[in-house]
Amino acid sequence: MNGQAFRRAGGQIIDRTKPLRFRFDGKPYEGFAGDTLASALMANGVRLLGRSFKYHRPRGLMAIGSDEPNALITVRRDGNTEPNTRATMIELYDGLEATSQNAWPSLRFDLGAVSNAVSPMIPAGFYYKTFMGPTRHAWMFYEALIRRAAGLGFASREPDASSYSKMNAHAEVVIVGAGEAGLREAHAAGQTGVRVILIDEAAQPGGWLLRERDHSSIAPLIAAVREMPNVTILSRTTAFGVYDGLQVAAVERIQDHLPIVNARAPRQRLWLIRAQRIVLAAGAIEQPLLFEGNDRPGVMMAGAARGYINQFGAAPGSRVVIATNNDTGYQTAFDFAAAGLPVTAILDARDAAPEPLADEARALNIAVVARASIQRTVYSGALRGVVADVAGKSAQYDCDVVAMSGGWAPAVHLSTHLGGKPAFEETRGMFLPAALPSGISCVGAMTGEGLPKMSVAASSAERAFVDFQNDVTIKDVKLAHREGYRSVEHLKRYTTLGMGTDQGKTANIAGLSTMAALTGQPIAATGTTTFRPPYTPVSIGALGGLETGEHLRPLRRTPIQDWHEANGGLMAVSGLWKRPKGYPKPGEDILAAQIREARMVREAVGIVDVSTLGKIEVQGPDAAEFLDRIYCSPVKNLKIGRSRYGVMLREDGVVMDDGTLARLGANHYYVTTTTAQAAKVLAHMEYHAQVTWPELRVSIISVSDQFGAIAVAGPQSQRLLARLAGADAFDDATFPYPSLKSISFGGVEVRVLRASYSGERAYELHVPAAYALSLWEALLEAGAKPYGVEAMAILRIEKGHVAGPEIDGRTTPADLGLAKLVRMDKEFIGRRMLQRPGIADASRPSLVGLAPVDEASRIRSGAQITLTDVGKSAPMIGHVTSSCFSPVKGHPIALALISNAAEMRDKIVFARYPLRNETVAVRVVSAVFYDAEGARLHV
Amino acid sequence: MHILLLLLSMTSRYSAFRLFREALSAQKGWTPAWADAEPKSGYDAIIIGGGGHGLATAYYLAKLHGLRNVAVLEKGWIGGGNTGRNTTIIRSNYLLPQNAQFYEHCLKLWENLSLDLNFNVMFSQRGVLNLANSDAQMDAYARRGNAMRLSGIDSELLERDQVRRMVPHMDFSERARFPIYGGLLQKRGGTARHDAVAWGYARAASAFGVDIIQKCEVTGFRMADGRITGVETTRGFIGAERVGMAVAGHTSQVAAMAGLKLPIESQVLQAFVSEALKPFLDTVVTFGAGHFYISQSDKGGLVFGGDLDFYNSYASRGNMPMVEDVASAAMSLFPSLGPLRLLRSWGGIMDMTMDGSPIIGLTPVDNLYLNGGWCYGGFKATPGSGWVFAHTIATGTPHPLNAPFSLDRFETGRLIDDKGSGPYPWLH
Amino acid sequence: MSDFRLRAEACLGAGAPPRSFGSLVHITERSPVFALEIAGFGAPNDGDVAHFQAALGAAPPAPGAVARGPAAEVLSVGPNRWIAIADTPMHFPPSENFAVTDLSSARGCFLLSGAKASTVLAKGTSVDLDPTVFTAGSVIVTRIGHFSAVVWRPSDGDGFAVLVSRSYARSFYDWVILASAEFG
Amino acid sequence: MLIPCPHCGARDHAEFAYSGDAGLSRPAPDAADSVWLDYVYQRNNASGDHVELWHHIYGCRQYIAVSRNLRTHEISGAQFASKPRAES
Ligand SMILES: Cc1cc2nc3c(=O)[nH]c(=O)nc-3n(C[C@H](O)[C@H](O)[C@H](O)COP(=O)(O)OP(=O)(O)OC[C@H]3O[C@@H](n4cnc5c(N)ncnc54)[C@H](O)[C@@H]3O)c2cc1C
Ligand SMILES: NC(=O)c1ccc[n+]([C@@H]2O[C@H](COP(=O)([O-])OP(=O)(O)OC[C@H]3O[C@@H](n4cnc5c(N)ncnc54)[C@H](O)[C@@H]3O)[C@@H](O)[C@H]2O)c1
Ligand SMILES: Cc1cc2nc3c(=O)[nH]c(=O)nc-3n(C[C@H](O)[C@H](O)[C@H](O)COP(=O)(O)O)c2cc1C
Ligand SMILES: [Zn+2]
Repeated sequence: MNGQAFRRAGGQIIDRTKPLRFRFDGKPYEGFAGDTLASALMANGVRLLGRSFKYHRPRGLMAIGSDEPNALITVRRDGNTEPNTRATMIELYDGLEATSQNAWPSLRFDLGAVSNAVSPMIPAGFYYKTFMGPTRHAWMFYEALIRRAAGLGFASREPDASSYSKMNAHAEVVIVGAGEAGLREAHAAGQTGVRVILIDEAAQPGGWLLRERDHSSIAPLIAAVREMPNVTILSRTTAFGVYDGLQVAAVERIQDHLPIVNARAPRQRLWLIRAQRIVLAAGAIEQPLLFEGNDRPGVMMAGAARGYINQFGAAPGSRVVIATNNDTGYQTAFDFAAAGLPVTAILDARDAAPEPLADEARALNIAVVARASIQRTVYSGALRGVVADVAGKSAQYDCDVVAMSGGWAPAVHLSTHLGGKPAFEETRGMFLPAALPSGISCVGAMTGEGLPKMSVAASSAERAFVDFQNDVTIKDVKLAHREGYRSVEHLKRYTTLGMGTDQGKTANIAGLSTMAALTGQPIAATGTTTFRPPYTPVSIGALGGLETGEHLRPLRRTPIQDWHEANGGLMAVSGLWKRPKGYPKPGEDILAAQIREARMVREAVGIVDVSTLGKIEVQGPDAAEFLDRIYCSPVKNLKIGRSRYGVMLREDGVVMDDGTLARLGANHYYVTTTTAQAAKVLAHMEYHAQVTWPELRVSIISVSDQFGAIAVAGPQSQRLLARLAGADAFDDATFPYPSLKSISFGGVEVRVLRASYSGERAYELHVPAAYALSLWEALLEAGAKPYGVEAMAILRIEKGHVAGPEIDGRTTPADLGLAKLVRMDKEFIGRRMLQRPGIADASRPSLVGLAPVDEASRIRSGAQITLTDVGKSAPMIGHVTSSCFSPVKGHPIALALISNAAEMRDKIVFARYPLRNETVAVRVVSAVFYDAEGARLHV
Repeated sequence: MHILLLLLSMTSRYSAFRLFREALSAQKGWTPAWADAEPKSGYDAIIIGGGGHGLATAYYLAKLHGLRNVAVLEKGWIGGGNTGRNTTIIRSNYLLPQNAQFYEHCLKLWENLSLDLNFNVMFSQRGVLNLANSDAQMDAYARRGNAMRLSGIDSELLERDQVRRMVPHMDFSERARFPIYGGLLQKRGGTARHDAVAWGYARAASAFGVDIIQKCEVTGFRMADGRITGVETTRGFIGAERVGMAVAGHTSQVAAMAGLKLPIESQVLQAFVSEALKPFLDTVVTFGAGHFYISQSDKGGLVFGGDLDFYNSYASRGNMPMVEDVASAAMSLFPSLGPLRLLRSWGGIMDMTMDGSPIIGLTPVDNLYLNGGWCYGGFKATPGSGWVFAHTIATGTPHPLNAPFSLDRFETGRLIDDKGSGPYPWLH
Repeated sequence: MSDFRLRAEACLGAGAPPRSFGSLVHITERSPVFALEIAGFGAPNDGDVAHFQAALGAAPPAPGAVARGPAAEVLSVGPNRWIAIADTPMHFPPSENFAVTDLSSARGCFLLSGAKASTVLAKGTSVDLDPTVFTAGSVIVTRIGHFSAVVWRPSDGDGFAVLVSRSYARSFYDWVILASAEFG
Repeated sequence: MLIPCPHCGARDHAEFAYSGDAGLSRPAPDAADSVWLDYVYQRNNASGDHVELWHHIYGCRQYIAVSRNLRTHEISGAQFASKPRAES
C-alpha cells in the first residue's frame, strides 16, 4: 500500500471506517467505501489513467460523471471482462480489478505514442487519402494494421456469465434526474397520489448539489421523497432513451457495485417504463476550455474538481489554476482553498472579474486575473503549469491541476430522442430543449435555469483538443472546413468528432462553435448533430434481457415429443419446432434409417407424428363461401363428411400453401395447413374475414394445439387401425378416400382423415392433444413402428408431392403442376394476378422429376440445372428442389423446377453442384415416380 | 507538358506523398473535396438525391457518357440519407440471376473504386458469411451458392467445423437455440466506409465539372407536353433536359410530384454500433434464424442490425422492441457480447418494394428516370446502380443489367422476388 | 385390444412439477382443465345471451372482463369471443349464432402466485398489472416474452391464471422458471 | 408505440403485426387491370397521416385500423377494420 497521499479532510460520501482494497494495472491500492474508482485513484495520486484513441496521448480524469471522455478502464470480475468502463462510474468494492487500455507495453510507456509524433502526417481523414495502391488489394494490408491500432479495450471471447433481467413498469409520472429539480417534481407529483418513478444514474439522489461543500440543504427533500410510498426511486439507473408512446428505457446496474455478486440475481436490469407524463431533469454538462495541451493529465473540469474534493475528500493535485469564463469556476477555487490546497490564480476570460466573487477570492489570498486565458500547458511527465494570455501579455502560472470551466451545456439529449432538435438561445449562449412532444417537459438546469450564460471562446490554438477521446483538435476542425466538410454532420463524420463512447458530451459544443466561427454562420444556423439513444452506452446483455441462448425463441413441442426424445428420435430444428428426422437403430446412420423407414411404409405400415400441421376450424353460415374464395381449388361442392386437397394463393397469384379441407357439417370446415405456413395462413384467413369481406358470417379458430396428429400409412394401415377401433369403422364403403370420419379410439373421439402424403393407403388421426401420446403408444402396441420426417420426405418425393422447397413463394399453381386444380370460373384470392403475361410464360420454371443417367449418382438438393456440363459458368435453366434416394426406384431421384419443362421432357441435362465440384447427368422425367394412377391408395 | 500534368495532378491528387508534403505546411494546402456549387439556370441532366447513388450516377454520366453539365440536388448534406446510415455490407450472393448479375457487376466496380476515384473508400473484402441453421437452409444456400458459381461469382459452402474455425467465439454449444449447421461464404464480399463513398464520388464528379448543390430540396416538377422541363426547388426553379430520381426512402414522395404512384412503402430499419474494441470479428456474419447480422468497423465498433421495425415511417428512428430483439440475437450468437456496450442506435427510411428488388429505369414520364426501391440492400449497389442509371439516362434505354428491374414488371408479372415474400414489402 | 382406454396427459407431461422460488413465486399447472371457445357471429341478441347463460351459468362478459358461473369462468378474449374454463367438461348446445370449439387440449393453464408473481409476469408483458388497474374481474390477452397468453386473476386466492398454447407450454414454463430464478 | 386496441385497450405495438395500408379495398373481379395493379402493388406511401392495419396477434386477433403520423409516430385513433362488427 502506498497510502492515500491525496486524501484530504471532508468527503461526505466516503466512509473512512471501511477501507477497500483494489488493483489498478496489477498494483494494489486502497480506497474507501463510497469511492468511485476515479476518486480512489485520485486519492492515491494516480494521475495517468488512459491513452487516447488515435495519438495515444496520456490522459487523466477530466470529469466526475458519465460524461468522462478519458478514463476508460477495463474491469475484470468473476471471469467477466468489461472494457471501456468510465472510472468515474465504477463504484469501488473490495477486490476490484481494473486495468488501463489502449497502451502497450504499459500505460506509462506506450509504444503507440509514436502516432503522436507523426500526428502532423495523420490529420483528420488521412486514411481517405492514402493506402490505395499500388494494387487494389493494398487496403487489405493497411487495414489490418489500422484495425489493430484502432479500438479501445479488448473484448473477451468467453461467454458472459452474468444474467440480465427486464422489467415493464407503469407510472403516471416518470422523472429523469434526481437533482434538486427532479426531486422537487417527484415531491409535487408524489403528493397527488399517482405512481411516480424517479430515475438517476448516480448512486444516490441529489444531483449536482452533492458536489457542493455542504449539501445538507437537499437532505430533507430527499427524505421526504423517499417516504412517499407511491414514489419509486431508481438509483444507479440510466434513462438511456425516450421512445414512442411516452416510453422511457433505462438500465439499472444492480450488482456492479456490490463486493459479492449474487450469481442468481441479474447484474443489470432493463426498465421499460410507460408514462402519462415524462419530466426531464437531467441537469447540465460542464464544457472544457480550448488551449494547447488542454488534454494533459491534471487538466480537468472545474465542477468535477469540486466534486472530488467535497464528495470524496480526494485532491486533484496540490496546486491549482482555475480557468473559467463564468462564475462557477470561483466556487471551485473556494473549495480548493477550503481543503487547504493552494490556488495559484483564477484566470477569468471575461473583461472584468465578477464581484463580490472576486473579492471573496482575494480575501482568501487567491489572485483573480481578468481577461486571462490559457494559451498552453507546461507539461513534462506531469503538469507543471500554464502559460496564459493576460490582456495581451503572456504570463506563466505554476500548478499541477488546471480546473477549467467553459460553461454548462444543458443535457438536452433525451428531449430530442423523439425527433426534436434543441434550439440555440442566443441570449444565454446555449442549446435548450425545444419542440417537445406532448407529455414531455423539462425542468431545472436542463432548461438553463441557474446556469451561467455560456460563451464559447473560439481558439486559435491548433492543438487544443476539442474531442478528447477521439483526438480531434482545432486543427482538424479547420482542415474539415478547408476541405468543404462544413455541415456539422460532415464535420462529425470527417473528423469523428463526438463519435466516441462519450458521444461528444464535452466536445460537440466546442466543435460546432469552432466551425460556426470559421464559416461565419451563426451557431443557431450551424446547429447540433443528432442525439441518439443510448444517452450513455448500455450493455448488450441488458438489452437482450432474458431472451438469449436457448430462450432466443420458444421451442414448440408436439404432444408426442417426449416420446421421440426418449426413443431414439434424431431431433432437428424445423422452424420453432424440433422434429425427429428418423429413428436410427444402434449402428445405423440416418440415411440407412430413413430408407428403412420409408420401405416399411411402402411395404407394411408406419406411423409419423404430424402434430405440427396447422389446423383451423372455419364455421358459420358463410363458411363455404369464405373458403371458396380463399382456395383457388373448388370448395363449395365438397360434401359433408368428405375431404380434399386444397391450394390457396397469395393475392399476387403465387401459391401460399396447400393442405386438406374437410367438411364436418353444412357450416363447419376443418382445414389443415403446412407446418411452416400455419401462422401465415391463419392471419391470411383472418385478414380476409375481417377486412375484405366483413359481411361474411364466419369464425376462424386455430385448433393447431387442440389436436395432435398421427399419420398411419402403408398397406397395412387399415388392418392396424381396425385392431384398435374395430374393422367397421374403416370399411372403404363408408370411409372412402378422401374423407373424414369421427371414430372412437379408447373412448376418445378422433377425427380420422383418409388422406395420403405417402401415396399409400393412409389415415391421419387428429386426436385431442392430451390423448395423442396415449394413442401413439396404443398404435405402437398394436404393432406399428414410427418413421421420421426424412422418410416422409422420401415418400412424398417419390409421389411428386410439392412441399416447402417447391412452394417457395415464387411458384404459381401451374409452375407446380397444379393448374388443373385452379377454378378460373370462380372468384378467389390471387385469381386476377394469375392472368398476367409473365405468369403464363412457358419459360417460367415448372415442376419435373429427375433421374440420374448413372443410377449410382446422387443428386443433391440445391444443384443447378444446366444444358451443358462444360465451362465453369453456364446458363441455368432451373434447380433441384428436393432429392433423395428412392427405395422403390432403387436409385436417387429428385424434383426440380426448370424452364420450358414440357420441351425438356426426356432430355438429358446436368445437375451441377460446383460447391462440391459435382456434375450429374440427369434425365428429365415425370415428377411422379411411383404409382401415377394412385392405385396404392386403395390397396 | 507531361511533367506539368504530373505536377498538376500531384497537387490535387490524394497520396501518401501528398500527406507528407502537407504535414510540412500544417495541412494548409488542401482544397475542398468538392465544390459547393450554386444552382445554374439549367442543366443537361439533374439528379435528385445526393446519396451514393445520385453522386455515382453523376460521376458516370460525366466520366463515361460525356455529360458534364449535370447537377446533383441534395436537400440536406450529401451522404446524409441511407448512404450515411447503413451497415455497409457488400456482397453479390443473390439467388435470382437478375440480381446476381447486377450485384456482381457492382462488386467488380467496388474492387477498383478507391483507385478509380482516388479516394480510399476502404472496401474491405473481409468476407460475408451467412450462417445456416437447418438442413433446409443448407439446401437453400447450396442452391444460391451453386447459382453464384455458375454465374462466375465466388462462393463456398462451409460445414459446421469450417465455420467454427473461422469464428470460434460464436455459440457452438448445446445451449444454442438454433445450432449452426454451416454457412455460405462469399470471400469477395465485405464492407466499405459509407461516408467515403459519398465523398469520393462527389469529389470525382465535381472534378469533372458536375455541380453538387446541397440544401436544395426538390419540391415539384415543371412539365410541358408530358415532359419534364425542370424542377422546383427550395432554391428556385432549375431547368433540366432530363431528370433522374435517386432519393431512396423518399422515392414515393418525389415520384408523386410527377404524378406517379409506386409499388413502394417506406419502413424504418435500425442499426447499432458498439463502443470501439480491439479486433473481435474479422468477417461479416449474418444469422438468418435469429434475424441478425454483425461486422466490425475499422474504428473498432461492432456494427450490427436485424429486422425492420415493421411499420411505415419517415422518422429515421425506431423503437425498443427491435432493439431488444437484436440484442438478444446478438447475445445468443456471441455469448461474450453481454458486457460490451451499445454506443449508438439510429434508423433509416427504407424504400421497400413489393418484390424486394429495386426499380432502375424508365417511368411513364418521358425524360424522368427512376432509381429507387433499394430496400435495406442498396449500399452494395452504389457503383453499379450509378453506372447503369447513367447509361439509362444518357441513352434513354436501360442497360441489359438493369432492364429486368423495370417499373412495369409488377404489371407484367415478371417479378424478381429473391426472398419469395410476395407483395408485402415489410416482409422482404 | 379395442377395450383399451386412452389416457389424458397434462400439458407438461410428467416432466414439470410445481416449483417454488422461496416463498415469492409458485407455479403449478392446473390440470385437468377444460376449455371451450365461443365465438359469436355478431353481437349476441337477448336470446343468445340466454342461451349462453343457460349453457355456462354466466352471461357473456364485457370486453376485458371475467364472468363466473357455478362451474365455469368465462373470459372475454376478443370481440364476441369468449373462452370458458372449468374443471369438468362443459356442454354448449349448438346455436345458429355461435361457433363453439373445444380447446380443452389446446391450452395449458398455469397458476402463478406469491409476492413476486406479478414481478415475474412484468418481465414479459407490457400490460399494467397493478391491482388497481388489472382488477380481480379483468382478463387480458397479451404477450409475455415470446408467448401469447390469456391472463386473469382467479376468484379463489391470489396470483394469476395464465393460459398458453399447449405446444408452447413447456417453453413458457421454462421461461417462468428463468424469470423467477432470482427469487429463490 | 402504444396502439389503442378497441377491444384490449392500449398495447405496445410489439403485440401486433403490421399489415399494410388500411385504405385498400379489394376491387370487383372484373375491374380494370390498373385498378387491380393499384390494389395489389401501388401504395400512396404518403409522409404524414396514414391509416394502416395492425393485427393484434398476441391479443384479440383483430385487425385494427390505426391512424398514425409517419413523421412523429403519433397515433390519433384506432378502430376495428371490420367496422360492421359491433362489440358486445
Ligand atoms: C440501417 C440501414 C442498414 C443498411 N444496411 C445495408 C447494408 O448492409 N448493405 C447494403 O447494401 N445496403 C444497406 N442499406 C441500404 C442502403 O443504405 C441504401 O439502399 C442506399 O444507401 C441507398 O442509397 P441512395 O443513394 O439511393 O439513397 P440515400 O443515401 O438515402 O440518398 C438519397 C438522398 O436523397 C435526398 N433527397 C430526398 N428527397 C429529396 C428531395 N426532394 N430533394 C433533394 N434531395 C432529396 C436525401 O436527403 C438523401 O440524401 C441499409 C440501410 C439502412 C438504413
Ligand atoms: N454548475 C452549476 O452551476 C450547476 C450545474 C448543474 C445544476 N446546477 C444547479 O443545481 C440545481 C439542481 O439542478 P438539476 O436538478 O436541474 O440538475 P442536477 O445536475 O442537479 O441533476 C441532474 C441529475 O440527472 C441525472 N441524470 C442526467 N441524465 C440522466 C439520465 N439519462 N439517466 C439518469 N439520470 C440522469 C444526473 O445523475 C443528476 O443527478 C439547480 O439549482 C441548478 O441550477 C448548477
Ligand atoms: C458503419 C457505421 C459505423 C458507425 N460508427 C459510429 C461510431 O463509431 N460512433 C458513433 O458515434 N456513431 C457511429 N455511427 C453512427 C452515426 O453516428 C450516425 O448515427 C449514423 O450515421 C446515422 O446518422 P444520424 O444519427 O445523424 O441520423 C456509425 C454508423 C455507421 C453506418
Ligand atoms: Zn386487441
